[in-house]
Amino acid sequence: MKNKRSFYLTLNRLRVLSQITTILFLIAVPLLNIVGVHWILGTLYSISFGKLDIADPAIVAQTILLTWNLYIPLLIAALIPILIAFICGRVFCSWICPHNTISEWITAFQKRFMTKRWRQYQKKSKNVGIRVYFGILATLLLVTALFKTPLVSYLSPPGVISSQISQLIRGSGIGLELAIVLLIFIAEFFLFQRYWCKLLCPVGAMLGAFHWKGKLRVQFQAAECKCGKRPSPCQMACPLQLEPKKKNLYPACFNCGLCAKACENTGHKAIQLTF
Amino acid sequence: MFIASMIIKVNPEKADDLLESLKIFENITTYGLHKDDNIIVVVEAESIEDVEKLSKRLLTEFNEIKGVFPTYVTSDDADGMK
Amino acid sequence: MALTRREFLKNSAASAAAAAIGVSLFANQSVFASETVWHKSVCRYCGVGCGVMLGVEGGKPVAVKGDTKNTINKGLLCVKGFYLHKVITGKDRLLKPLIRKNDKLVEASWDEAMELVAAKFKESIEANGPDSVAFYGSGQAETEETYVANKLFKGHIGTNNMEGNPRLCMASAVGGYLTTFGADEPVGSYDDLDHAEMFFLIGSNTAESHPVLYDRLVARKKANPSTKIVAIDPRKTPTNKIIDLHLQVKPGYDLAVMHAIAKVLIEEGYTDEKFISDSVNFSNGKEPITYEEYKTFLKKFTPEYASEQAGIPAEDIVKAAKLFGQTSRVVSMWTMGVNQRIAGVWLNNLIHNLHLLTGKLGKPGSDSLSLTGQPNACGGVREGGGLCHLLPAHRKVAKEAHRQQIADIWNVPVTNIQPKPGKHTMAMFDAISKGEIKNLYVMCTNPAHSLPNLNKYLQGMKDCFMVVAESFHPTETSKIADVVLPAAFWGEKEGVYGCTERRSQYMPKALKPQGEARWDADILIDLAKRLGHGKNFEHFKSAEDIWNEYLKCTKGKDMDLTGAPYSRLKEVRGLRWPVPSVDHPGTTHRFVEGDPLFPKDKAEGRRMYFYGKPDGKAVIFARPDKGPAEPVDAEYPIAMMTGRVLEHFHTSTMTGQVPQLVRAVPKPYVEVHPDDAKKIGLTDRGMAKVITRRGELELMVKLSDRPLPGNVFLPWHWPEKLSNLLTNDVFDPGSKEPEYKVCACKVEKA
Amino acid sequence: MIQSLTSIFSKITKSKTYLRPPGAVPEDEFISRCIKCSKCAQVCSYNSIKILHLNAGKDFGTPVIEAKDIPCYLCMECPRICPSGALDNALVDKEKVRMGLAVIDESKCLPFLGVICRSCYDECPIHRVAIVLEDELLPRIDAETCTGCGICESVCPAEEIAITIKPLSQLADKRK
Repeated sequence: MKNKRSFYLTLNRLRVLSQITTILFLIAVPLLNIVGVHWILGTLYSISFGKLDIADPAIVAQTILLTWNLYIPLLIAALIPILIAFICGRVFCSWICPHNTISEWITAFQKRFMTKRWRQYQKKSKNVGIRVYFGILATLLLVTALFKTPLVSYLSPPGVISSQISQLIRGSGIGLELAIVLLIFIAEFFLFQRYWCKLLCPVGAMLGAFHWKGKLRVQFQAAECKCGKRPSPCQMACPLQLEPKKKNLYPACFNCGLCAKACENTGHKAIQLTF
Repeated sequence: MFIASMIIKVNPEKADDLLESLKIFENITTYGLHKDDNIIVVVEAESIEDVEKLSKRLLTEFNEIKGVFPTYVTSDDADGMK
Repeated sequence: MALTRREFLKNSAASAAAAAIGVSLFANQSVFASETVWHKSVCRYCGVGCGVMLGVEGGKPVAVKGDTKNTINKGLLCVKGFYLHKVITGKDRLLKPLIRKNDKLVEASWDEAMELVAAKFKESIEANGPDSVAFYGSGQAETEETYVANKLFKGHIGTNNMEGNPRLCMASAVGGYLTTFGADEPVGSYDDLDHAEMFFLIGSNTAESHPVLYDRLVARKKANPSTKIVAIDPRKTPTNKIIDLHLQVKPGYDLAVMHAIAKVLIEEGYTDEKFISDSVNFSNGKEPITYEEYKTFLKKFTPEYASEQAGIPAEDIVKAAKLFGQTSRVVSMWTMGVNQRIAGVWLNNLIHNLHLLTGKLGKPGSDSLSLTGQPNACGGVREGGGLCHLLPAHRKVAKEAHRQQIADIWNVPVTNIQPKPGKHTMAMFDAISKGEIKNLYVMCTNPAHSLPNLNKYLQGMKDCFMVVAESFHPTETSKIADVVLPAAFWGEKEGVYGCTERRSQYMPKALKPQGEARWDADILIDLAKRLGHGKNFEHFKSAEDIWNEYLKCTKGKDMDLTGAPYSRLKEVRGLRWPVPSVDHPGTTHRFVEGDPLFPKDKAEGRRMYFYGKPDGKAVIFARPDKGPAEPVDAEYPIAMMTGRVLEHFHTSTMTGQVPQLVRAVPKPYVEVHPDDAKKIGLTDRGMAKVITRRGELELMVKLSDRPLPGNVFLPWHWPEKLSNLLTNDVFDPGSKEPEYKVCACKVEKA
Repeated sequence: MIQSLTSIFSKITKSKTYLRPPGAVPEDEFISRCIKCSKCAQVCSYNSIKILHLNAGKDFGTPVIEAKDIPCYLCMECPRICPSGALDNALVDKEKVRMGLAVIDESKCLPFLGVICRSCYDECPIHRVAIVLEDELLPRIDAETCTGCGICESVCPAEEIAITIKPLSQLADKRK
């Protein structure tokens, strides 16, 4: 029984482990490259293991819009992320994306040292409408296509962070683009909580598009919910300020499972992350 | 490549304006106004003919120029190479 | 503030215009404060002897340009010479004397430094005799400087332990000239280059090591397209661009080829029999032999045999020989590829053999011309007698008459000069390692970088009391010295350089020495005074005084320079000795009519009379063929060659001061053939480890088809990767010149 | 402050022409195609390829080569790993690379001033072909075979670098 109860705790530990591993990995890749290991290359825009290329679908979409051309190898490279997103949703965001990792650390900091403020934020949780969510992505892509500007590249925090790490290690220093990411962090810290990840990020939105009505989801069974608190622990636990108990949770939710873990902590099973 | 120096005699009142206008020519370097009405310039040109053409052009195009007096011509590859 | 040439011309043009209206244009701009003053001088680098003009503005060197009136280079310079002015003010210029205290070099006053040097030398001479001190000079020092050192060490201190780095570079050529012709230095001159119909290059990368001469070959070939150029070289070099036939021999196996060429010349009837009977003797190195015996000796050396030895097609050897025989005017040129070999003297002899057999010598367009690597190896050390067995003006310490003549000029008792030759360079550094020589004075050279098999000698140099007079610090040698003296550099002192073609040229002092630097001769005179020999050096008030005393030594010798006092040298672009009088134009060809020393009475109708030999006959040598001292074997399967690049000179103490040259060739490398690289697993610009029996180096790989498979090539310029940790220190028993050019190595992926 | 802002702004708006890695498709298409993944820079053993920062303007994230500092040594590793087709994956022969064209400024080039210098000629990877020596002295570029790798630019010992690479994009109209 004990084991069963700690399932989401374990899952979350694995998730944090994956996040830290990702950051270490992003540091290790350029270091390996420098010492002559070249079978592993890339950043979170696109990464390759030997001959296997994996590319961010948002970037692929951008490239298609910019070039009006389907470059098959690039499409194939986007398949794995699409497949994962189709089955598991935006787990890239919750398990890998370094931007989210850092945001979570900032949130943890707020939760610990700025408790009041954090509770204020969290009480204002709100789910995002599908139309708004994809509307923003569509607008971004439209601007990309119309102005022939690689907007997604600028606005991909995981890509920017990872390529900055690579360049810093290769001795080219850091650039202004890191300011975009910093700006997002600062804005989120002072103005609004986590709107980037749950609403604006084109990388997440593109993955969300493939999940939308997909397999792995947070399931709420009202019958099991006993806590009655308001705001409920699951809502307080959500890093994206979503309300897990309400509909419209998707596509903004990135399946981190923290709500399920919070629910589990209360001794109930009202919220489950299952297929 | 030929390098020639010339003295341009000018109307003293228009001298400053002319000095500015001469800066537009890429192959002319000006060395300032001297003794009221002398502008010293150095012209770089592919051939002597080009130097000549340029002096004529200066005379016809600028009313404020009273005269162009070549003083010295040398060739960039006069020694060393040959 | 160096102007570009274009800017300079523009400024001169503008100044001319300004002068026309009575205005001084650049009066208040300090960089243009005065017109550039151009001083006629000689290039500081290789032995070609190019005339340069040093531009000085406000006491600072601003530019160097080629001297258009100098017939050697006609205004042309190589990239090194072009940047000479930047070397003067280079970043490593040594400005104050340094003394080692507590194992650290610290700044000291001149007086303190010189007192220490004098005390140490005195102490050692008194305790262990004069042979416990030694002098190691340079083919880059002025004749005057070497002369003063010679006078001090051989004449006053009384040791013949006086050597110079030409031992490492020209000694074999000296040996070759002396044994074959009886007199050192070339028969002809550069003038022959403009008349030759064939050039025979052996072991010389002319395009990179003597670029201005290369340009003369190019010009000759352009003027006369039928001019043929044949090269014997184990490596394809940039010189290959203009050659017609390349005999790419295995490194160290070219003696047989030379014999085979001689054999073909005789068999095909290209010999000049009259010349041979008039002016040639034959010898096997020990005793005279006859022409017939020589022919018998050659029997073994068929083109096929030579082809097998050297790894080149036999028909190419025949082709080369036929070209040599058919063309009427041939100039052979060689340099370190021939000299820095265990059989260096022999190979020199074999080159002369070809010219003697065919009589292609002593007439315009025909010469056997050894190219020198240093600007004053000929002038200062070979002629000035800066080696352990020599005295000034081609004299030998072993000859009593010679000692007497020099002792008279030096104003010392003849007993001061020891009759026994001192220790040659390799023996000297060996003695230093063994502690037999306790004090060493190094002038203008960098033995801790340039000696072969360095590991063996470095400790000894550290242990002995070493004084280094250098313009730059740190060099590998000054780093381990006990006293480092800042020496005036080129342009900061006046003096004479003598180049390859027996031409002595004057260099003016155009600048004040940087910092506290002093002229080397001045330092040596100071030392002489402090050692108590001041009396015979007091009259040296200027370089001219020293030169004039030196001229007395040359009077009546084969290298008579009496007609070349400063007053005349300052006017002309050098004079080629013998110049017995001030109205003599100098000599383009020796041993023939026109040479002031040509003895018409003795010659009796002979075209050439080699007056260095008792019967006036040069010698054709039947030398055995000999491979390298360290042939490749199963363990060390690759032959390692060393050499130079165009942009750098020797130990790069000078070229390393010029950022532009460093940029062009920034770091050490090893040239590997792609086939070898594939076998070993090396990639272009990757790292490789080159290992010999003496040491190992990690170097950047440059894939290149220049060396043959099985050979690698290392330029030796860089202090951070000393190729001389790998080279072999075996030396030619005749010339005592080490075999830098070839040893066995293995190459591994690093 | 204002000055630095305007300089940044001018950098962002100004479209500079860059030397791109070997196999780069024409500049406009290149910028559209490049997904800024940095792989070409990472695979480059010589650190020749640098990724533009946003400071450099709108082309940020794209790879460039500053031939003056570190040129391309034509190891041909980068074209084949490009995931987006911005570099031609099929390009394997270094002889076929056309990144740009070396241009000699004869007023700065040493041999044209009477100085023997062969640094660019000696180091040219398309040896004795892409740079030839007229009269064994004056370097001339063969526009047909020059790859634009920039090795010549990186070694030029002239006071001011006399041989520079004009990127392909800049040459586009000239070559037509």
